Amino acid sequence: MKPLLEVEQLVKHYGAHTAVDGVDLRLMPGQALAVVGESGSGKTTTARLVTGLETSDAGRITLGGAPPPGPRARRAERLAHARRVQLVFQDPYTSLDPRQKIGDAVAEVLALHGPLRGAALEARRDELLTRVGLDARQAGSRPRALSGGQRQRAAIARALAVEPDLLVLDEAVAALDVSVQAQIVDLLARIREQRPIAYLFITHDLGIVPFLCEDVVVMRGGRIVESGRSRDVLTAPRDPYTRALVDSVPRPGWKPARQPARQPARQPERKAVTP
Amino acid sequence: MTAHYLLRRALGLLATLLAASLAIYGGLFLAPGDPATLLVGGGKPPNPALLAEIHRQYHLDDPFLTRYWHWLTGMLHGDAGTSLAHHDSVAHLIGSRIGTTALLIAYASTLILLVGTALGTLAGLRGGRTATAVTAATGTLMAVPTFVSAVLLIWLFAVRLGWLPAYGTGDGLADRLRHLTLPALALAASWLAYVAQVTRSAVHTEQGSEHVQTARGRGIPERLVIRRHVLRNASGPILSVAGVSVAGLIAGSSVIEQTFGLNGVGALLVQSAARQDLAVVQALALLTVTAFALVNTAVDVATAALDHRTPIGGARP
Amino acid sequence: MTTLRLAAAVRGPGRTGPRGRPVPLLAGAVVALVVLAAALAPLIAPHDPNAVDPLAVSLPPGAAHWLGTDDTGRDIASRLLYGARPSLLAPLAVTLAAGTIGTALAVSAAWLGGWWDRLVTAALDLVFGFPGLVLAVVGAALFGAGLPVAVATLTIAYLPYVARVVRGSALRERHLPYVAALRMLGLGGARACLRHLLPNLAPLVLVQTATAFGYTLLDTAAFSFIGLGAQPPTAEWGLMVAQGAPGLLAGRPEQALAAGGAIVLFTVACGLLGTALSQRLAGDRT
Amino acid sequence: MIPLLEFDALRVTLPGPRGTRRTVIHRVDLALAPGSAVGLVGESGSGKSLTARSVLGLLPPGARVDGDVRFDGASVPAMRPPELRALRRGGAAMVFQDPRAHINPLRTVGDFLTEALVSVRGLTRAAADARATALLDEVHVADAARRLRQRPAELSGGLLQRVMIAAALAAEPRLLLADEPTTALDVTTQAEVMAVIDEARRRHGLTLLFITHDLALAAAVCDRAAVLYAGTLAEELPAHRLATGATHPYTRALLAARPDPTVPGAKLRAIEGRPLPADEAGPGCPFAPRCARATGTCRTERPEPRPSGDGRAACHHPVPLEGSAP
Repeated sequence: MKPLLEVEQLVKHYGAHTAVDGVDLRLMPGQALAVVGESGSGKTTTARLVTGLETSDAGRITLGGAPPPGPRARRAERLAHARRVQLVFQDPYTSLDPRQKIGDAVAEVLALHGPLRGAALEARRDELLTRVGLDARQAGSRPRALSGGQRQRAAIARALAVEPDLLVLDEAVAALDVSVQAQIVDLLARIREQRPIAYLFITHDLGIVPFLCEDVVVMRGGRIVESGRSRDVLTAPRDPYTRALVDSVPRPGWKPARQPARQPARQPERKAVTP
Repeated sequence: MTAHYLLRRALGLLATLLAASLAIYGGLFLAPGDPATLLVGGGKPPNPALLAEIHRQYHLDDPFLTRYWHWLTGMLHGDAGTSLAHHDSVAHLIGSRIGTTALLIAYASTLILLVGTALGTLAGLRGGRTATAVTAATGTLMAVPTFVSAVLLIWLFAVRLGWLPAYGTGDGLADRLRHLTLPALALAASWLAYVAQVTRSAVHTEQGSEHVQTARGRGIPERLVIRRHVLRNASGPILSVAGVSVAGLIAGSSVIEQTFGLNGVGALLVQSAARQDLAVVQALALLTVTAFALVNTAVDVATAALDHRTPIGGARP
Repeated sequence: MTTLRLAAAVRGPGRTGPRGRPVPLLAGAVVALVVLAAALAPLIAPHDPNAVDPLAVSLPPGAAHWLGTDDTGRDIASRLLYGARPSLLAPLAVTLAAGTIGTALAVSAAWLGGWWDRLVTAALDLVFGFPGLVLAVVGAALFGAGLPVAVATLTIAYLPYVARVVRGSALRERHLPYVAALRMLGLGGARACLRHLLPNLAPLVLVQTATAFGYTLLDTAAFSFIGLGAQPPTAEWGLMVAQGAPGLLAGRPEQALAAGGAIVLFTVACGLLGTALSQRLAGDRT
Repeated sequence: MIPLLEFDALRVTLPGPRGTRRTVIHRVDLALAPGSAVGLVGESGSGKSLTARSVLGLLPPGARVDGDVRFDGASVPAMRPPELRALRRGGAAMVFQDPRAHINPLRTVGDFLTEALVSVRGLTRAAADARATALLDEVHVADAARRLRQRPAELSGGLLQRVMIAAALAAEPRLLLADEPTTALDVTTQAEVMAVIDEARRRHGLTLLFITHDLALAAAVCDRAAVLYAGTLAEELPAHRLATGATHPYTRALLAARPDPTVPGAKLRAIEGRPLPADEAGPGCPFAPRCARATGTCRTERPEPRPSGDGRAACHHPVPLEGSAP
């Protein structure tokens, strides 16, 4: 089987800072891979590069046989790329157009990508909303009227409307309450049971990874320091940084400890903005 | 505050002034007809000999950039040409009037900075009814245009009460200040209200900020909280708005001088515009824009010095 | 931050009135009344505003002339009613033009970025370096005095007031995840910009132009007052204050006070209405 | 033993629109023995932060407090300004989620640390500087002398939070209130900051009220854990019994939503619905709409806290513990 996503030696600089520094990734169709890292690890930049929201400085991305289209791509190319990958953002409050009813948001995408119109389109829209656990009657609600979890469900429904091969989840549950986080993780797991879809799950939260992804890569300072099966990485980390990360996840019997021997992260210390 | 920052600000200022001077000079050629006709001023029927003389005097037949350069270097040497309406050198016209305008603006600035910030600070610290009263009063004051304040002040203090003179400049500093009191009040009124409002809101914001609450929560004496945390942190916005208002006075002085019959450069600008006396208008426009830009730059630099977080240097959104 | 400060710097912040419904309601009533009076001036004005009556010069207020007559015997009340027309229409024209052009410049600059953004920003900065009134005075010197020149120059002067704030906001909005999400979903740039981004900016544009209206009203009146705006014998409020000023010393302050009062009343009402509007729209967003 | 801090049927209402009042805390009963550490756990809208703020009298304007909060036997709501100032100066200190907002950005870290020492305790500048350096050493900030000259913007979130902790320790308080002190930090930094808090608490014998949304974190650093839901104390029990001894269905649900990721085969179980904000809670048990065990009583009658398992639970139908009678 051919991989869905292949990333080779990806590099991205922001000025003097190197956000992504030679990342290799491989994702098979239907696979769920977590990218774990702390702030400054380059995980979000990697997601933005894969989705084509930013362009890399070096390296190669192949998604469903094609590279992400550039900013001046033609309509057909854009639509084809949209059906290959979709993105769910961290903040459900800003990832939906605040003036657009959530039903219209889904319908707009359906109309753009498919032949459905009229009643058939509405039926499909309601089906998508129900699938993510929303009430079809909520189609007429604006994001403001929904809770954080409901908004995130709407964002997922909108992404699913194009039936993408890959869903990139950029800290998609980080802003939610613990009990709602579980709902969304649960929903994502069930969606994957129903139809083949691959996940690239970007998160800082190692503790939630094994409940959604069978595989994980750990990033630090723009590089991948460890990769493997989620359970193995959690129970027997090989890299010292991964071990520090695992040891920092609170769980029964855990005690916080200072780790003076730990190497400082490559992420530069905050600089004062002096004129 | 680094030398690099200051240099960047200075270069920015220079670029602005250069572009502004180009716009002011170039405007002459946007107007319909022969610029020489405009330079004659007053809309008199043009005399061919005079036109030719003007073409020669103003190098109107040279390429545009040459003409502009000639004009600009002249300006920098204090040679702003001749006013055809006044039959006098522009430099002399301005030189004899600028003292009055400078005194008026200084007077009004003092009023704004002292009364405006004091009023705003009081309202911001007291809150409650004081704040409501100050907000309502300043809100109304801001809607009163300068010339209406002038008319009201003249009517009340000069006509009804007879306390202060309504017209003229006076002799000697004390008398001049007495004559300038009503004009300065009229000029300062709406800006004073504006500065008071911004000050109130800046102080109020700091009062409610979490670091001020923390300082109070730690039991720091109230006067220290107010001085070191509230006023110190509110000073940035207050300073910048005060600077902007001082810059705004430069423009407002035209209206005030016209109303109170003051013989300053503001009135000269308006009268020259009415007579289409272009040489004077160009020189004064450049002077005003320079003063405006200088004040704005000075304020930005001072704000940056006060608050190391804001790299205002050309920080465009 | 900088944009907001500078926007406010052009003339001032929104005015905050006491809380509660009655204030915006009252302000709305005043605005509606003035607009209605301007529209119906020919029907309700008791006299021809320009009819000179040498036999009724400088009359005090009375039954025939509610606010008295000016020094050429024209009815002040009628002039006040007719004067509302240019006094309101000129700033309205400035506001609409500056609002439309400013928004178009700002949104295109923020959306397209690159050299166009740099050019627009530099041009706006340059215009911002000229105090509005000085720009208008230069305009009058070049093209002659009159309301059309005043409207044109003030439009240019107010472009940065609208455009800088809108551009800043458009830039922020453009970087919100929903815009990226729409692009990812395959929406074209024009559609994402015009159908999604622009409507989200509309409240801000509305508030900004509504606030600008108050300031442009004051500026056009000031411009007419110094003799470079509306020309005699037009009835216009700023000009009326100037024509009534000598009356102050002669014990006939009615004309100056009435015209000045009309300006202040209308501006305060507009300001209060604008504040109420912006509070309402701000509440809508969250 | 007299508790150092005691919430006695605490109820807090805030002014709502048009003269109405919103209840943001319905009922919290909790006692902290001197030297103990209690974790107050809840999701958004549970009122956990406001509960902590009520200890220092830092509630929003217009707040009305019923019931009582007692510090060392003295009622905080009844305190007059001088007593309240004394309490904030030396009795209790607070560490916040966002240290950046709570430290004046224009002044140096040294100013922040020494200000209270000089103006409240009357130390000389030099003595205050020495004390500040010692405090930074104590919270394991390296290169203290340089840090004192820096401004908040130059420090990372983790360092700044340690500065905040140092400032809290400077007041030599008896009670430390920590309101989500590590939520904004990376996990490795979180572990270090929690270790610093834990160490300081043991060394100074402080009583700790630790506010968090993370049950496992609370269990790790506290003696007892209290779970809040919609402004009501749902359950309170010894922290080490949290994983196995919880009887309130909400506590159980929270635990199931965040299972131990290192246990092979652990399954994540979600409950439907969203956390109810306190002011939307009806007359019954606020958790009833999301609870599988709810009955008619739960929807109409608010449960009182009563002994359950090893602690207390406010529940009509607590989950029976394995090995005990139903």
